Amino acid sequence: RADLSAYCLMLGDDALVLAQRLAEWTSRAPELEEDVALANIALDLLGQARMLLTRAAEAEGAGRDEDALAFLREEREFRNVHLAEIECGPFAGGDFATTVARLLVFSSWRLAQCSRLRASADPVLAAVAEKSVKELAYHRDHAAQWVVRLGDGTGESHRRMAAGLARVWPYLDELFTAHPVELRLAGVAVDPAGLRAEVDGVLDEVLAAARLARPGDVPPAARVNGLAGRDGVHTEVMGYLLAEMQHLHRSLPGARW
Amino acid sequence: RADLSAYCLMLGDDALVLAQRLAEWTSRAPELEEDVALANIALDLLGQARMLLTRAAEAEGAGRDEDALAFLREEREFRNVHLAEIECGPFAGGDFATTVARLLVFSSWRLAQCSRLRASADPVLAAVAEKSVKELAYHRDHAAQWVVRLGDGTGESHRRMAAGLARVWPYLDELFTAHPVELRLAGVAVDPAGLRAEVDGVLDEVLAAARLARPGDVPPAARVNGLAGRDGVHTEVMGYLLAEMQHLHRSLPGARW
Amino acid sequence: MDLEDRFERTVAAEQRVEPRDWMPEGYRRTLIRQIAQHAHSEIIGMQPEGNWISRAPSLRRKAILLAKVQDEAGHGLYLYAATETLGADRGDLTEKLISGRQKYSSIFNYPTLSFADVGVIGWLVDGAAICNQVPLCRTSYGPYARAMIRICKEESFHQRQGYELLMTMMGGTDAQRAMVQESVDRWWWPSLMMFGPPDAESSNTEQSMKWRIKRNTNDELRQKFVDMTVPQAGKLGVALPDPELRWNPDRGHHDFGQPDWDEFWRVVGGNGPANEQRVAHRRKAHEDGEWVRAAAEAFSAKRAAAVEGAA
Amino acid sequence: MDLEDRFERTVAAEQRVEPRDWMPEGYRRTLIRQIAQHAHSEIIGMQPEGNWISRAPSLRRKAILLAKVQDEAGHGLYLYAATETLGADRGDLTEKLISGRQKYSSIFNYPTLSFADVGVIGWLVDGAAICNQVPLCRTSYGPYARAMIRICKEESFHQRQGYELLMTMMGGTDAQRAMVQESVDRWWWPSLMMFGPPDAESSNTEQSMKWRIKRNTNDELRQKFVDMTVPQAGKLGVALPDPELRWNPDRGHHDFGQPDWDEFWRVVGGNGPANEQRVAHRRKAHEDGEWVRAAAEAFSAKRAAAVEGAA
Repeated sequence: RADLSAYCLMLGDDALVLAQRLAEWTSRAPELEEDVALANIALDLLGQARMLLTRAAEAEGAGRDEDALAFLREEREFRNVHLAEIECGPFAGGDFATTVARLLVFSSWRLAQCSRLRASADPVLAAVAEKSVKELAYHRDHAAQWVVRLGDGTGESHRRMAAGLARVWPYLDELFTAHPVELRLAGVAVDPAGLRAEVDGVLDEVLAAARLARPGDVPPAARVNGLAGRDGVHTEVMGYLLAEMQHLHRSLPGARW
Repeated sequence: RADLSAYCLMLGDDALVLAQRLAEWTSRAPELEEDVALANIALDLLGQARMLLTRAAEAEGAGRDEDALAFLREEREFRNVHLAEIECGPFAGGDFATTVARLLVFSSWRLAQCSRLRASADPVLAAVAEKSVKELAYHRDHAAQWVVRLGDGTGESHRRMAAGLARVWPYLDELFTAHPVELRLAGVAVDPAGLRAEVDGVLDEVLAAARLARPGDVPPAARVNGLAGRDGVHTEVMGYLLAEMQHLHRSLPGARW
Repeated sequence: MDLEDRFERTVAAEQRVEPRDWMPEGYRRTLIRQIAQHAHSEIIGMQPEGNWISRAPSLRRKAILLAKVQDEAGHGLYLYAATETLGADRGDLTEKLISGRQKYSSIFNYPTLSFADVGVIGWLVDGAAICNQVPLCRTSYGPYARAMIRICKEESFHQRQGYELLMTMMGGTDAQRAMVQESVDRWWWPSLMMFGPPDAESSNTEQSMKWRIKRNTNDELRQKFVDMTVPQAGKLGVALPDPELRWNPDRGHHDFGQPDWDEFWRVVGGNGPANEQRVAHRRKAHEDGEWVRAAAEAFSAKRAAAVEGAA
Repeated sequence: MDLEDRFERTVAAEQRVEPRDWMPEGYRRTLIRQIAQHAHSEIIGMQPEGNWISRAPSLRRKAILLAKVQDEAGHGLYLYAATETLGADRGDLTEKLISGRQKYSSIFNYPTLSFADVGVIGWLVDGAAICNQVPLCRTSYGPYARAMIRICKEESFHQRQGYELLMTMMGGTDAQRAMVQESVDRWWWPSLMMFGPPDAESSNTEQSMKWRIKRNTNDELRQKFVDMTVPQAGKLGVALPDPELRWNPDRGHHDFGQPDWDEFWRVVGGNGPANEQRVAHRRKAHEDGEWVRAAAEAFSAKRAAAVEGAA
């Protein structure tokens, strides 16, 4: 049950942290339609996060709830992959192209994961996956459309789209690296190593349609002592993300919201 | 004593919040010498803040210390002027010119204030002011030198310097607007309305040397229901500044540092 | 004069004018300006509330707030679409907004300084907006009226959510109750200003009334808002910061004080606490997005040409 | 050959070479590279610790940390000045740093992920740096040796402050103790790597030893660091994450395991956790400051011309 809880945290934190990043676009998107679309995607992911954190809390059985997990854990206890936390815009470290590059990679990967998770031995995970699959298919298609539009748009958009892909590409490797918890939960969890071929296929197809080359010889982002997001070892931006997200909740202990 | 405590908070928060802003330049200044200088100024202000918050806590007599005041107050309880909190660079909302514009205005004003405060009936305030005056004279001269260099440097630096002044000018008015606490503490506090002529004189002299015009017809920044920083009513950036500053302290209640 | 006559009769009979119908140029221009201002208000209004999405103190509140701000973008879209039925161009209206040539509701020039502001904006600001907008569901121009019906429905939902947040906070800790009261103190007077200046100082009302694109005077709507809000404040347990506020049994309405109309004119005139910030934020988003819109356009053109070529 | 002879004798006699003295071109080049790398390390080293200034959990720690990072800028300045006595140009060295053509200590390519890292960097990283640098206080080139004396003094102070922070945290809550241990676990191996590869794989050592600009081998210094650190860890109450670590009474030293040298070479080769980020940060600061430096130069030129004109 500790493993189940840890696994739900991984999946839940991926969704929560990316929702937090995507919501940064609110009132900043390149057009109003996109403001609506990105908020929709963020809302879907936030919904997935809430179900998964609630399941993690149940499995843990320590009386915590989704909010205790979201707002009262320290950085080292967050289990999301680095791809979800890095800055891809609208602020420093990215732009709209980088944002859609991340979204394409993330949603292709999560869709492959959730497709398989529908057969999980954990009925709650299976149900969450069932719901998520529909949402993620939309997210992936939305991102793919933008990658194609930008890749095959103007010279500037092509250049930016290629740069956006290059920026997120080092974080791919982590997505397919199994954590011991994932390996121990055979039948309940999905071994992410098995997702690579499917995700690569999707990415290749989209890049071809976008007239973009797959980023060349990009070494994977380095781990620290062999550890990365799934182990709670993050990048330096994560602390700032959590400070902003958690400050108010932590400022008023015992408050009701 | 409540008034004395409130007054020390005002002066202490001005210094603390500007120190926090200046420290953002660390490792980001236009040259290494300036990295050292800005850190020095931030350190001086941080030192002033610590003495003033400690005095505020003593006068309050509720068992709090400088850290409780810095890290456990909510935004509405911070009493600094808006000039200290606004973003003037290195991040969004400014650049080095805006930073030195703010520093010139702030330190000219605080120097005038501390010069008079040396005669305060409160011996602690008088001693802090005595120490601060030397530091602030250096801060002001440092800022003035940059304003002159940039104003009379290149076309670009002149344009940026003028824009920086225009950006901070609306916040001048608040500096000379007395809060009831300041008026009630005659003999202990300084009425800021009396500082305007001196500060204006300094600014005019520096601007003349820099071949810069005084920003024209700039209306003062609007108050909310007549309230501003001294009343604890801040601008929207303040909440983010505090989230970053306080998050770790609030995350580990009861910790020793 | 037959066309003008028919138009006048349609309007007087409380029937709808539709895009295909003839309409006087003044009606068209006034409507475009009014609907555009309303659209701009929705879009600028995303900022003060959006300011708290990243910091919302519970995941449920984060989701509610994000969905609400998203709805505002949606409202902006309907309303810009309504102006397009009148021949306006969205890009052109956006230019007018970001260059300061067209206004938006001044209420969004106030900062949001605590999470209670999210609740208070829902309760008071959306409440005032609904008072203003419900009559517009019966406005003479069809597309506008239909947009308003949809918008009012969603605004009512937002208003209930805001009020519910405040109720929850008032049932929480002392710090939360103080936060709510402080927020109400800041937003009460600006909310009253949302109905515009006193009737005596308001211009252009008569023609708009006749055209059925304005249906009540500012003071009527303000009174309605106050009468509606006072009992809600009581139920919530917050004080409204107006010493003159009391029930007047003779009038059957509440008497209340006047907002600081000098402040109102300063904010309308561009010098509110956040006017510059709001417009600069919108301008930056628009400019940063320029290359994306250009790419989307170039892409569509290429694909259209490809289809053309294939045909 | 008279000059070269004299140089050799000066160095062999442990006397100082000064800027006015003749020196072999290889000595000059090697020194410039070595001192520049050291200067770059101080400058890049501001980033990982600077990352916690805004979030320091007490005002006292904020002041200590800010002062420490400021000292690093100061060290960078002395060291660049030392390279200038050898004919190097600071602008040129900065270009080499931000274009990735010159290195800095790889340790700064690791992220700082908790406030305990501030203490651990002081204790382990500054501790290792001191082991490396103390012998350089007796290095053959005068300006470098004098800079090192000053720097070592300040580094020792920083090291004590770091250790004191960890002591305080270990005397705090369980969460704080866990934070310290987690940080030690992450920094231990990278600290050992700071001495460079095992002697067997290290190049260029011999000539540098002869020139007295390197005075001990990597493995000697690493052993010294381990022997010094183990009792400090014991006093602190943290475990060092090396199962092979134990006292060897025969050698009179601690035996210890080897770091992951593949990781070492990856990080040196540019692919550590934060290499790109660190260089990009420095490049941005340099580029953003370009107009300021240009203005300062233009201003000086104008004033010089005015003085000239008046004379």
